[in-house]
Amino acid sequence: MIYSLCLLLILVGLYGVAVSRNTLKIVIGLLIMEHGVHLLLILIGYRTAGSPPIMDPGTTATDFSGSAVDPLPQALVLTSIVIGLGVLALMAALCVRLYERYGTFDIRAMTRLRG
Amino acid sequence: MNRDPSDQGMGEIVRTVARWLRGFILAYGIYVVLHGHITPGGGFEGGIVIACVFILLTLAGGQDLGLSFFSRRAALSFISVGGLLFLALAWMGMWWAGGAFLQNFIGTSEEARFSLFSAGTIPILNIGLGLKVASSLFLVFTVLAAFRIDAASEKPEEEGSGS
Amino acid sequence: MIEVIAILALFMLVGAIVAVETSHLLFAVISVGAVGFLAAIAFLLLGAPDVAIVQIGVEVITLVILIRATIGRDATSAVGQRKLVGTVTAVTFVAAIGLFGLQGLSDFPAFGMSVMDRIADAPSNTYLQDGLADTGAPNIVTAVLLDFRAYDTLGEATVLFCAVLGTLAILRRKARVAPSPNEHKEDSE
Amino acid sequence: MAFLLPLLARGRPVVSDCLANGTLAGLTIMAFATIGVESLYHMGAWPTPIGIDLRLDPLASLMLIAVNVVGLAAGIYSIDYMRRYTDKHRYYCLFLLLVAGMNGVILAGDLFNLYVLMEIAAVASYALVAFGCERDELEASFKYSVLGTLASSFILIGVALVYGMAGTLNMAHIASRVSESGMGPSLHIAMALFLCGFGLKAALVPFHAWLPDAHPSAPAPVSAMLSGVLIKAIGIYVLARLIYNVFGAGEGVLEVLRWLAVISMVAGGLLATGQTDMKRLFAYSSISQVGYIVLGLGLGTTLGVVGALYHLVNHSVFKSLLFLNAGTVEYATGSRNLEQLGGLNRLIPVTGATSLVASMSIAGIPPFNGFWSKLIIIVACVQGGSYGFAAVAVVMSVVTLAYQLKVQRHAFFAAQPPASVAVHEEPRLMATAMVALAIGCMALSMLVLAGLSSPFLVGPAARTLVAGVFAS
Repeated sequence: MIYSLCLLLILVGLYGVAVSRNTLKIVIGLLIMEHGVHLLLILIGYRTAGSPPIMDPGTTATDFSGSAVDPLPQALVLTSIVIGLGVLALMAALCVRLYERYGTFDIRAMTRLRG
Repeated sequence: MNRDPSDQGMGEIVRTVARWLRGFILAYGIYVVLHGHITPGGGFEGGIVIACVFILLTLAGGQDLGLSFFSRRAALSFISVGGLLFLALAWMGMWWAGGAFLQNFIGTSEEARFSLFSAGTIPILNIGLGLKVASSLFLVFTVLAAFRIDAASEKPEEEGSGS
Repeated sequence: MIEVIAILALFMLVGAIVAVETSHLLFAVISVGAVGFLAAIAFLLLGAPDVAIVQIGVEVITLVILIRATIGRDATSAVGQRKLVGTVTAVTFVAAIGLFGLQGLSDFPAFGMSVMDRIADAPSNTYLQDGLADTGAPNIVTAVLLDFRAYDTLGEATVLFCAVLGTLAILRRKARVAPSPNEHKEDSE
Repeated sequence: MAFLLPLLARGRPVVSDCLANGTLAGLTIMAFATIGVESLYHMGAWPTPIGIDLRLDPLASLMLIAVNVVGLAAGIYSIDYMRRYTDKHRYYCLFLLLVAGMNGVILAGDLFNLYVLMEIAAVASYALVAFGCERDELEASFKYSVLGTLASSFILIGVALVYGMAGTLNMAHIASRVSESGMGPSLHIAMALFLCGFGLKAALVPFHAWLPDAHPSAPAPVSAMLSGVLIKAIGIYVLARLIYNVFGAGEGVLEVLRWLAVISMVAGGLLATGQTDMKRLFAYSSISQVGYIVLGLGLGTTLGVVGALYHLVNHSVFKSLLFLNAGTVEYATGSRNLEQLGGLNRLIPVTGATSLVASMSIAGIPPFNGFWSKLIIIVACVQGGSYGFAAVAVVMSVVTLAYQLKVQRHAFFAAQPPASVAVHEEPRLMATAMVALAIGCMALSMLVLAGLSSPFLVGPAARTLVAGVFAS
């Protein structure tokens, strides 16, 4: 089933977050998870032999609503992609700043906080 | 300002090509924003394309070239302008047109369908969104890219208090 | 159709595994870029051109930001021998979640059976049916984004604004006003 | 229309203290104006399943008041406190976005909208934790943002599954869909994902790792916001809404909640006793107190929910007060290590007095509000027949008393060690904010006079939850 491939993608991202010892690779793991979720949403919105939800001047509303794929998940994914980009920018800034402080991306070097 | 060599941008060829391309990509970005309600595209898409133009210029020609077209201060004010345009329309729907917050209050006429000026507030919202997305992304990029270069110098930060 | 998507998803999976497993940061960044572009192709095939455009654009910017952040720093490699125990624990943990998730998906509707086909009063039906008449926008995704659910978009623009402000705040040169003698613990004698 | 005002908090041209605090004060007045109003607002004038709804009911007004009062106090406090940092206008911008995000989450009537607004609050808080740009702060913020993003991803997967099953995102519609068709495996997975995601945001024990780092690292007014209201507004509140009003409280979910609560209570409390850093101690104590709130919610009875909500409001007041106290101590002496402090009662009397009030409240000493809310929760436990949980709650209350006494003794009462020399008076505005919160504490204790089983405001809010799923 196609959804399980999405699930696997998400799990690979989760695994990456869990085992990585490098701040940038943790960010990459989160990115992979995000891709998985977006793909899942778009797959949920698909209908067999569907067309993009953009009307041509010729078609009638009834024909169109019988054949187009679901527009709502697409809107959600658009929103979510841009949110993801914002979070990514923030985390990249954190990584860069941490690098400046510690001289490395390795989280094993960053152990000021414990407990 | 003392720059490290990698910030001089790339070779002459890349720089020239980038200069040729910038007009086309910019025009494409603006087209995508303006036709967002008719064809695939919209504020997000076009905004990202426009941001890419300036990022391309920055990568190809170095910080100075990129920032000479679009300074950080300008980017910050564009972010605000875009956001405020969105909010202003939202409030207008409520107070001026007497409807609800975010109501699409400009009429949508039957005959104007599929033309540029149809769909009420949607194109205007798209423009606001495009401005905001483009300038935010460019700003984030330049700040991130410039951080390493300026970290050593003690020059005070270009203050963008116009937020 | 489902086969094509499955193949794309498999490629994405391979890219993701490479990205997670490689010890070279630049490879990792490039592989995650590949995953993103494959996702964009999948979106295009699945009837979502809007999302595909955004995905490509965002992917370009992501790559530029990440490469800009990696190159020229560190030796771009994330070495260091991993502890076997840690890896095994993580794999077991993730696999357990996966099995649990697969079980849960058992009553999920089959691929291609969209919400509109199953539920008559789903809002998506209304969007498709009346979207053009109500908003005047033939691109229903835009209509949903900027009219039916414009509040979401407002919120999303705010998140972006927030992230920009946060980035500016984190990367500002001096965080504190000239420290007074008792500012830091180590200064307080 | 009052409930639209949270959007104003996007106030961009925030360059002065006045503007920011004016906005916060306006928001607070708006929040009080919502008492007793119950309405549904359709964004863009689209009818319910098509557009996005804002939902205002007694529970939402209760939360709005808590968020905005604490926000106002923290805002006033920041005027003096944030002098030490650069870029104050950006701080205020982010602070207002944080408050706006939380208000939005409280009013959201749509699942995806809730996710978006939660991200506003979360992104603002990641940035605020790192605001000082020191090593600790950056590291804490990175940890927090990784776990926070993970939580958001879980929640988004949950939203996707719910959408796939129910075909709608409106909470009331999902509720009616779910009650028609029952909970299938997919919805159980979605529920588990929500539990993980919002549990991470609320710092319940298996998911608490970020909190003791993030909360102490932030500037004091931000810690007060994070610990006082953020974990509740985007964690517990949403969880309560989803469990009670959307999915219908099943016995299984409640059982899980109760166990999570007890683990949080015990682990948080025991870890708190071992701390010497004042803010870190308070952070662990937050985990423990969140345990109480969730225990009350997990009981599923009206009395339990009343106790939980009452404790939630109490906790947001006294915990933010404690964090502001810790901030003042740090401001005055430059240290928050309990072993280096002492005798502060004579030097900063207002802080000493207000922190005494807060400590006694949190420890559950009779006349104060913490006592009443804990009492209600414990009585509800006994009524529900779970004597074990009641016993644990009583024991943990004693542990709370122990570590709060430790703070009082070391910081405020003991003879002053020679180490801390340069002690400043607390500035007047900081003192004002703290006194206001202390008065809030006292006022909340008075609420019980209105009837133990359904105190003012809290009663209607609890009924909103116990009434079951939304009628659409």
